[in-house]
Parts: sequence; C-alpha cells; structure tokens
Amino acid sequence: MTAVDLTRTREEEDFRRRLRDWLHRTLPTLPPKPSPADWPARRAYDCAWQRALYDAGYAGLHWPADAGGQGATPTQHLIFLEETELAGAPYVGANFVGLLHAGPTIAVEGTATQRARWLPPILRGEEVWCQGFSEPEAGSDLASLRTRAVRDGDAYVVTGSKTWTSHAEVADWCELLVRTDLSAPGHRGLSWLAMRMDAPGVTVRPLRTLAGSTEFAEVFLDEVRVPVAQRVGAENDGWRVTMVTLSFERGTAFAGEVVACRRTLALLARAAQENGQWEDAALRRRLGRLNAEFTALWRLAQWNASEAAHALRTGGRGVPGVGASVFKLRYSHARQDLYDAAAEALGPLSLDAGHEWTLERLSSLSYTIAAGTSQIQQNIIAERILGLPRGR
Amino acid sequence: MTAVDLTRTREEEDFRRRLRDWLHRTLPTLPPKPSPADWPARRAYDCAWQRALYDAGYAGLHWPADAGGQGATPTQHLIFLEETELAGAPYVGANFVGLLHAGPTIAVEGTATQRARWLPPILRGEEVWCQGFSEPEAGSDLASLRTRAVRDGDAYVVTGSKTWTSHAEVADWCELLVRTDLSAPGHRGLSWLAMRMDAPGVTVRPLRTLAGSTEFAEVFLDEVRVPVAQRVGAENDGWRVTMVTLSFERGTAFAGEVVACRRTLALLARAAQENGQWEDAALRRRLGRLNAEFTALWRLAQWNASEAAHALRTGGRGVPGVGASVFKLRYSHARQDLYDAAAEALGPLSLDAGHEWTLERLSSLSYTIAAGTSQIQQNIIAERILGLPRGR
Amino acid sequence: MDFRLSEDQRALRAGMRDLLAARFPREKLRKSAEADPAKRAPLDRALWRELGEIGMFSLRLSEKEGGAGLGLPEAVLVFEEAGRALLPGPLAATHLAAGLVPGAADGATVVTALEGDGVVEQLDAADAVLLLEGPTVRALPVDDGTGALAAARPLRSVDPTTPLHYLPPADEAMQGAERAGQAKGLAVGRLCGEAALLTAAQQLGSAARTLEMAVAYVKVRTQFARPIGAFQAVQHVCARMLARTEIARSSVYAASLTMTLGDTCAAKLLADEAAVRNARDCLQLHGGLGFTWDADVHLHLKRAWVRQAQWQSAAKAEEALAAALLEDPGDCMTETANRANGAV
Amino acid sequence: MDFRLSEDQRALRAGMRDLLAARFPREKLRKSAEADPAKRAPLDRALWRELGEIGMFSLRLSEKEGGAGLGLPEAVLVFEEAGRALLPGPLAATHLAAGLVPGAADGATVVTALEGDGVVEQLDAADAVLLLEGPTVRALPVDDGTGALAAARPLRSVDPTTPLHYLPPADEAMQGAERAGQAKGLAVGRLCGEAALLTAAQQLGSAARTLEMAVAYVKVRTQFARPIGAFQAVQHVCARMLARTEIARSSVYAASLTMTLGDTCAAKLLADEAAVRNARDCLQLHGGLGFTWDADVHLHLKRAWVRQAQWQSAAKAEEALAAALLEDPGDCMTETANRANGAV
Repeated sequence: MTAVDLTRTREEEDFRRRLRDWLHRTLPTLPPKPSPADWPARRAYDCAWQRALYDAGYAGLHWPADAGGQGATPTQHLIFLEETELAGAPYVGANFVGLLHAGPTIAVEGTATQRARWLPPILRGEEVWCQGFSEPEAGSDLASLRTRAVRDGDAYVVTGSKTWTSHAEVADWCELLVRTDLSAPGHRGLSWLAMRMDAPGVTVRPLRTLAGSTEFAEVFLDEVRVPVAQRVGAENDGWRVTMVTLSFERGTAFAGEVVACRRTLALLARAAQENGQWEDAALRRRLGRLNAEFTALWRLAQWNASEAAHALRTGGRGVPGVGASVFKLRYSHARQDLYDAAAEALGPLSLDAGHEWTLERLSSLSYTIAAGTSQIQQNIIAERILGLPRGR
Repeated sequence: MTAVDLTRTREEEDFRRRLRDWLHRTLPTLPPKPSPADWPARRAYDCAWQRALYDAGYAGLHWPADAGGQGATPTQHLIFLEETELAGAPYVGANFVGLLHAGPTIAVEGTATQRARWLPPILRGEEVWCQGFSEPEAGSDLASLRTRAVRDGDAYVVTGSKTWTSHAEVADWCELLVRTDLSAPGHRGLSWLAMRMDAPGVTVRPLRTLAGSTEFAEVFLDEVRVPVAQRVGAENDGWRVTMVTLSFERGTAFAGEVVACRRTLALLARAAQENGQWEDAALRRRLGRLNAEFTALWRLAQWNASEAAHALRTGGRGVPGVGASVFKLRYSHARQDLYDAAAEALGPLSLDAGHEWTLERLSSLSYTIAAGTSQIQQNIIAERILGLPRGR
Repeated sequence: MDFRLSEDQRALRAGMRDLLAARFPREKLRKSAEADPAKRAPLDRALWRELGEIGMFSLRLSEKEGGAGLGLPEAVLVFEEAGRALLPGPLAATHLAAGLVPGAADGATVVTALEGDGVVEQLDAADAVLLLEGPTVRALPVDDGTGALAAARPLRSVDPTTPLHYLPPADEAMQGAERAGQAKGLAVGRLCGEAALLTAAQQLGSAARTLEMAVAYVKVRTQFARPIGAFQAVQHVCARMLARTEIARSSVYAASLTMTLGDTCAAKLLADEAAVRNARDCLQLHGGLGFTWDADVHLHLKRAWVRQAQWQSAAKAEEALAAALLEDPGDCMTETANRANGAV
Repeated sequence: MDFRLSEDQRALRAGMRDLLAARFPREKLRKSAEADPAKRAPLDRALWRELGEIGMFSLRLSEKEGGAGLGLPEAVLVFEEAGRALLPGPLAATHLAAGLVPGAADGATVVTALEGDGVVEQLDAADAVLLLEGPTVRALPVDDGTGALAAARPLRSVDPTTPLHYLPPADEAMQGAERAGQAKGLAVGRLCGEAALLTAAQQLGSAARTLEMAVAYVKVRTQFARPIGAFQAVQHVCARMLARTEIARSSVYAASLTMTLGDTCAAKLLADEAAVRNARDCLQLHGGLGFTWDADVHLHLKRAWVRQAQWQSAAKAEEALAAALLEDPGDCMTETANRANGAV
C-alpha cells in the first residue's frame, strides 16, 4: 500500500540543498535594501533579485516549462518559498503581479506571440506589471466595473478609472479588466487587456494607506489606446480569464508568508521571554494556539500543492481550486491575530510605529479586505464548495 | 442640575428591606423542592410559592394596579428579582407564561371581562398558562404559522400543531396564535386566543431535550372548539397583540438570571481556588471578563428599567423597547460562555452530568435559540434600531 | 512529497465506512444513547470483534504479528470514520494495546486507559486498563484482585454513549501504579502522542459529519419562504465550519506522517476545536430541533467534549506549542523526514 | 433610581458637541493627523483654553474653587463627546490636575501624566506631568531643571494625533519620584480610577462614532445592485457593534455613579473593547476605503489603541475583576449608595 507521504524525494532534497547553497552564497552579495518610500529604488532592487533568480535557474519556478518556467513541482515551489523565507531573501515585491497573476494568466490563456512577448521580460526582471481590476464602485462586486473599451480599428479606446493598484508608479504594464460590450450586464461583456503604463491618457495618483505609506494608487484612464493584439483571451471572455488569475492570487500567493509568520511568532516568544510577559499564561497560551494555526496553515498549503500537482499530472494546468478560499480566510485572520498578540507582548512599545511589528499590525488590516474580503471568501465557500443556495 | 442617579429613593430602600425581611421569614417554611421530572409536583410547588407572594402583596409586582398588580416601579421589580435571587427563593417556574407573557398581554389588550376572568387566578397561583406560538414549520418565521381557526357560530374550530411548549402537561390555559384568515399572507390574518388545555381535541406529547429532561412538548390540536369570547384583541390583529407579548419576553424575563449568573461566577472562582485551577491566569482572566459582562448586563437591565419607567410616567404602558434585543443577544452568549468556563474550571468533572453546572451547560445551549435566535435578534437590531435596509 | 490519499487508502476508508454503515447504523447509535440509562445498549462485543477482524486494532502490527504492517496514516483514516459514525468504546486505548495486551489486536479484549486526569472510559465493559504514567506502559486487569481500581466511582457521563469512571488523582490505591511525579518514559510519551492523534482523527470525523448534517438541513429547512441556507448569516456559519474542518484535516494527516510534537499538538487542538464548535454551530442551525434528544447533534457535541478532555487538553497542547516556540529557531516548518510508514 | 439623563445633562452634552463641531471640526482633526509629521498641527492651546472656559477641566470643582460643582456623571458625558470627536490631548490628566496644578482648571496649563507603563502623552506640549505612583499625587514641571524626564524618548506614535514619549520603567532618574514598589495611596487609587473612567468615556464616544460611520456608509455603498447594508453579514456586524456600544455605555454611566472597583474595571474593559473592535469592524465594512489614510476610521482605531493602553490595561482590569469574585459573596450587584453627585 502506498502511504500518504511527506517524505521528500531525492530530487526534492537535492533541490533544497542546491537552493540553500545558492542562497548562502548569493544573499551577502545583494545591495542594501532600499527605503520603503523610494519606489524606483525598490523596483530596481526587486528586479535585480529577480534577475539573480533567473540567472541561477529559479525564475518562474512553478511556471510550466513551455512558458519559460522551470516546471518545478508544487512541492518544489513550496520548498523555494520556505527556504527563501528562512534565509531572509528579498520578497517578490514589484514582480508580484507579473510572476503571480499576469504571467501565469498569459501562460495559460495567451497566444504564442503573447507568451513570447511578455513572459521572458517578467522572468528576467525586466518588466514590471500592475493590476487594474478594482474600481471605486466595483470592489467585492468586481463584475459591476464600468471602465469601458470601445473598439476603434485595431485598438480599444479605454476610459475609466481603477484603484488599489500596487506598484502603479513603477510598472511597465497593467493587466486591465474592461467592459467591451456595454449592453451585456455583469460579468458578461468584459475583456482582459495588457496596457502599457506609459500610454498617453494614463494618470497615476498614489493613495496613502493608514500605515502612512503609498502602497496603492488610483489609475485614471482617459481615452487610452490599447492595441487589440494586447487582448488575452477572446473578446467578452475576460471574466473567465480573470477568474483564472484570481484563483492564482488566492492560492499560492500567501504560502511563503505563513513561514514568515511562524518565524515572527518565535521571535515574539523570545521578546516576551525577555520583557517578562512570558510569565503571563494567557499570552503564552495565545502564542501556543497561533503556533498551531500557522503550523496547520503550512500543512494546508502542502495539501493544496499536492492537489495541484495531481491536477498537473492528470492533465490540468495546476490552477488552484476553490479550496484556496479556506486558506485565504484562515490565514488573513491568523495574520491579524498574530500582530494583535505582538501588541500584547510588546506592551506600551506597541504604540511605537517605529517598531516593525506595529507597522505590520497596521498593514495586516488589509488582509481581510484585499484579494476578496473575508465576507466574499465565505460566500464562495458556502456557494461553490458547499453548494448552498445562492445568497440573496 | 439633576444628576443621573443610581441612589434608590427612600420608598425603594423600604421596599427592599421589607422584602428581605419577608424572604428571611418565609423561605424556611417552604416545602422541599420537588424532583425535576415530577411535573405535577413542580406545578404545585410553583403555585404555592406564587400564592405566598400573593398573600404578602408581591404578586404581579410590575403589573399595573388596574390589572390587579402592585403597580411597582420597574426599579422595584429589579430589586425584587435581585433579592429573591440572592435569597435563593424559588423561580417563577410554571407561572412564567402567565406572569410574564399571557397575563401582561391580557392586561394591556384584554377586555374588562377577560381581565377579570384570567388575571386574578394567575396572580393567586391558581391557573397555569403555556404558550402555543411556534410550530414545526414556523420557528424564526413565526408569521408563517399554519394552525387554522375556522369560525363556527360563537366558537373557532382550531386544527394544527404547536411545539416547544413549556409546562404543557400541567397547564390550564394556552395562549394560542392561529390563522383566522386563510387568504391573508404572513402576519396578517392571525388571531390570539386563550384555549383551555383540557378542551376535547388537545393532545400533548412531551419532547425530550438534549439534557434528558422533558422541558417542552408538542401540542396537537384536532378540531378544538375555542369560544370567540376567548379571543384577545380584534380578529386578524393577533400579530400586533403577539408582538406586545414577545417584547415582554425579551425584556424583563432574564434580568433575575443575570444576578444568578453573577453568583454562579463567584462560586466558580471559589471552586477554581479549591481545585488549583485558579493558578491558571488564562482561566482567571476569563472569569474576570465574565464578571465585567454580567456586571454590565445588570447595569443595562437597570438602564432598560429606567427607560420603561420613563415611558410609564409619560403615558406609555411600560412595554420594553427594541433595546431589549441587545440585552437578549449579549446575555444568551454570556450565559453559554459562563458554563463553558465552568467546564474548564471543573476539569474532568465537567463530564459528570450529575454536576449542576454540567446540566446548566447543556440547558444554556437553548438560550441562543429560544425566544428569538441570536440571528433574529441581530436582524431586529440592524433593521429596527439601526434602520438598515431590509435584509434579503 | 505527496499529501494526497493513495487509492489503497481511499479503499481502506471506504471499507471502514461501509462496515460501520452495515454493522453500526444509526439505530444502533440511538440504542446506545437511550434517554433512559437502564435501557441503553452495552458496548457491543460482537462488533468489537468484527472491528478486530478488519484490523482496526492490529493494522499497525507487522504481518508477522498478525497485523497489516500499515502506519499511522492508515490508522487515522479508520479512526476518522469511527468518529464520523460516533462509534463508542475505548478505540484508541485498545489500538495502542494491540501487541501489548493479549486479545487486544483481534478485538477479543476491550482495553481502556487511565490518564493523568483520572477519567476512565467504559471501565465496566473493559477487560484491562492501560496505565500511561510513569516510565513504562503497564496494563492492569480490571479485576486484578488488588482493588487498585476499587476507588473509581462511576460518573453520570454527559455523553450517554460513553460511560465514564473517575479515579481521584490522589488516591492511595493507585500509588503502586506509579502515577504521580515520574517523568514519562519515551515509550509512554510516544503512545500518548499516538492516542492524542487517533482521538483527534475521531474528532475530525465528527466535525466533518456535523458539517454535512448542517449543510443538508439548511438546504431543506425553509423559513421566510426560502431555504435558510440562502441566508448569508447561515452561509457564513457553514463556511467557517468547513474552514475549521479542513484546517484540522491537514493538521491531523500531517501529524500522522511526521509525528512531531508540534504537528501532534496542533492536530489535537484544532480537531478538538473543530468537533466542539462544529457541533455547536450545527445545533444552532437546527434551531429548536437541535436541542432535542432525538436529533443526533447533541451526541456529537457530548462526545466531542469527552474526546477533548482525553489524552491532551487544550491548555496542555497550547503550553507545549508555546514552549516549542522558544526551543525552535523558526524553521519548524521544515519537517524531518517521517519514519517510513510510521509503523510501530 | 433613575438611570436616564436629566435635561440639564442632555444640554451639557449637546453644548459640548456644538462647541467641538464649531471649534474642532473635521478639518482640524485632519490637520493634526497630517501624513507628514512635520506638517501636523501642534496641540491647540487656544482651544485648550476654550475647553477650560466651558469647564471641561473644572466642572467637578466646587463653585467656590471656580468650578461648577458637578460630578463624574457630567464629566463622563463631556469626555464621551471629546472621544467622539477624537479631540487630542491629555484631557483626563488635566481634568484630574484641576485644583492641584495652577492653571489646569481654566485651561491655561496643559498637564499630562506618567503612568506605570512609562508612556507619556503630549510631553512636548505639556507644562506639567502628574505622577500617580507611590502614596501621594505629585506634579512635576516638565522643565524642572532636575532632568527627571530627560530620559524620556519620543516614540513614533502609532496615533498621529497623539504624540507619545516613553520612559523606561527602571530608569534611575525617576527614582526620586518614587515610582516603583510602593503601594498606591488612597488618593492616587481614586484618581487612577477616575482617569480610567474618563478614558473609558472617550472610548465609548469613539465606539458610538465608528458605529454611526459604519451605518451611514453601508446604507449608501452599493454592490451587487443594492446597499451593502442589506446583506445579512453586514447587518449582523453592525448589530454587534451596537450591542458593544450599549453594553459599554451602561457600564460607563453606572461606574460614574457608583465608582466601585467592579463597575470601573468593567467600564474600562468594555469601553476599550467597544472602541477597538468597532473601529476594526468599521474599517472592514469600508473595504479598501477604510484602509486609506484619508478616511477617518484609522484615526479612531489608533486612538483606541492608545487609550486602551492608558490607565488600565485589559490584563489588569481582568485580574482585578477576577480577584473581586473571591472577595465578594455574590451580591456585588447591590450597589452601595453612590456618593452624592460624585464631586471630588
């Protein structure tokens, strides 16, 4: 009988060892981290790291080989996330959308020409992408978006506005969801376009978050011409294309962060031991419970990876399933709980925004909102997984 | 400037002193408590206690004087609940529906003849009432009830079934909500009847609860004749009449229990001190938080009583407002939390159903369901207090 | 690394489910949960032997010892099914006793256990009691003539399908069993961890079952002219039940492979929470019906309370997981290679 | 017993609300919360004097002392309004200092306080610091020449409208102030309780305000072709926000009358919870908008965190409430007659 197996194969062990060696050699050679407020410097730093990964053969690890990726197993991808996190390597940063949303979408849905044009620069860290989905009046109800694209010869003329766009100031491309059929309601009549951010008519206005940083921007589109050749998928089929992208976002994107959270939790325990709060059984048990939660979330990520690997082996394209909603729902709350617990452990110093954990506490507040609110995740679980009647 | 004032008046202090003296003299003379499973004995015990209250001038304390009550202020009513609880006096028991639902409803909505017929026996502990509102298919959605009453001369012929009826086996009367206009949908077309439980066609079948006791019963009605003279309020106006009753149920009914819970909490702390669990800061802090909750709930009951007193002074009839939903919502959960905490404090002995607190833990599970589920309470708060658009 | 179940494992689980459906249908559960304690069915020894025959207790013994040479992952699947059906009895204790106590492996003997908290399950039905304190594992015949268990007094068990006895921890009679003050031996520690995990597996099965019951009910129960499952508040309760179940499931399955302290403690903690809270949510969603004896939901809740108190309490699990944070430089996610197939 | 507000009390509250609407409108709040710390408005001394003129600090002093002879119930109403408007500054400390520190009563002086945890609010803007440890209350001029406060280092305060300094508890320089190891005197204990209550009143005002903001927003924000306030999940979040607010309100108002330990601890605990959790719920209901600097909701959350840490932490309140359970035979519901009008 073949057992359920957490034993890594020899290939996987070799992969981990090579990666660990490479990280050990490479990380000391990286330049110092740029200031969080200096977006061009952040872009340069993130792209340099991506280039280093590319040169070492780690770029697009989980992308299929025919898209320029390494065709690694989902397990290898998890090992990559784990090892880079444990080694303190840079995050994906400005390349998040390219590597985790737009790139995989183009890999699955794009034409050969589109794949050849867009995928290599993403993998080499040469072009940065941002996301143009949400609008001020279309958040949870993404399908109600109003940005319209009117066909004019071999181009669409796009007018409207997008919001919550990360890295907009330094991006080269935007994955843009627009309405191409004004007469079709809701999710019908949408198309997925790749738009150059330097096209005439594109204006970016940074949005300041409650943490004081400018993580997001509004993007205003005033008769921006986007060649029809830059549409991915069929006209008016953008909703389906987008769902592929969103299920990527809700699947693997946070797995590395779970490792980081578990690490923070251990540091937190040390800090509590040093400042005496460890004597408080209520705090200690709270941290113990968080340890269980993050341990289990990591196991769930491994489980999801096994499922994805199975889908790959049996002919699927490795698109994460709706079960990713469970991961997203629990992880978002666990992260917020972690930094609330950090505040308790820090005591009065939790009021110091100069402390990394206080800033993380603030930024964690977006986790139950961004990429599908917790309310939306629960709707998805109830209706798509459990098959409950459509909520009204 | 007149201050917000928790100082009791001289009248209130005198009232408390007299009541305390009376309880001190009277309680030792009561017979031993009957076995929980012996319903006739429980009825006799509860009615004897009610008769003692009547003889001492405490029956129907919060009822208006013109209904045979004592016309006491809401504050005096709270003092009564507090002092009887602290003295370990019997609960209202079998007279719950008569004194807290049906009686007050008849007092407000009944004719002079109806008041004269039904109210004195309730106050003297001579007649016991039960409630026939819910049906198997009409719980939260009470207005969808199907039990029908067809006019036949000077009587209604009632057919249908009711459920979750407490004390049905020993009750003399049932406050019954029926559909008198079959063509009217929902809450229109309902009427409020007083039905004799010994009328031909009434069958009672006890329902066993998860605690193993038979607190409730199903009541089957097969062409039961109920004289039209036993209708309270106009025909087809039963919904409004019922809402009066339900707002009583959700208002004052639980205030005395808050005192009892606070007392249990103190006993729980002692028990934890004796078995060593008090050393666990997590349990200690949990009990401290529950202390805050019950203290605040008692203050909220006082607040609600002040509001009701004001309504009385300014011409209202002292019907509790929708704010009672806040009390019900928080109290139900606090009671469940209390007995969960008791289980933690008891350790392995929490698995002993011979322990009073374990039985209370089981029975507390009905609190978020009975008399309006927590979901319904939150709907009421959202729509009626906060004015949010009707949920769909 | 492959976390998915193999075909053989799926077959094992389906076999167990079929056996329980045939030999422990709902009527049997209800019979053992009669409201009148005098009418309750005692532990079904014939069924116990059948469980023994299909290898419920022996499956991790080697084929030479009469077992199937399987591992904890398979045991967990079988125990999950037992939890789903609320199969009564000291299943984990008898499973641990296979190979230690004669007759345990084939279901001829019923073996229960005495834990630190002093609660013993099914003492009247059992032939022997495992003692898991002190440096070594010992088994005591229930009627050993020494009167060691004479001080055990029956509790009116909150779970009608699980009779319980209580032995006060300070009892003199048990001093010979070296209960107090001794460090657990390695074997004892390992067995306690396995028992906690097998108990967690039962909790997982129960949590999955109450979720199913809730979903089925809210699809058909109509109020306000539509199924209550169309109300968002109800939907979200069900969604959180599913999330609890799936988090517990990955945790339990992972622990069956790694058997690390962290995974095992997390598995017990999260499976306990899933079983208790799902049962409570299921009860709430059933409304008044859920509060009746005749509905099964209370049996899940009560069993979940009993299992929660067995082998590892939440307080102990949380303290162990907290202590692990201090010992561990942060890379506990990197599991050590699991013992091949986890066979004992 | 009458728990309702009198006409005069309603008038006092309305007067405070009007004053704040006129003199501390939203633009002023936003000016003190500029994202760029260098551009933030400092504490508004002119407004402080106006607060002094209307009696915010002196209202509990006798008329002979230049006060209004009012009590804690009235002070609580005024502080609730301050919390609602997120009025910055060491309001509770200056209120306590009225009659103790010259100029505090009429708003000529800004008095802050150093508590056990070592955090001081608005130290740069303040003229004096109350020391509330040890047997007696002391006030220290900020620039007293002894350098007692020299070790205080500015924090990058999480709340942009509340500058904070931190003085490590073990600091040698403060030994003269007898901070550590001494029992609190009666007067100090009473003042700390009053400060906790006045802080709770501010939290209550903030909780009520974020509830209002949430309700207003969900009525107009449309998704899926209807106001999001028509979704049951959203409705229930709002309902729980209201329940939190009203529980905190009865608790705060009752404590202002009785000033018993139990009522005061409950008031601080429940008002802290209402302020923090309502702000978080309000933020969640605002979606992405709630995460922006330009929305006010983060200012409520951050202020609620600061006030939560001031005067009495949740851990301390819970421990005090737990200890009270052991001392008290169970009749703590029977309040002792309140001190008439609670005047100091």
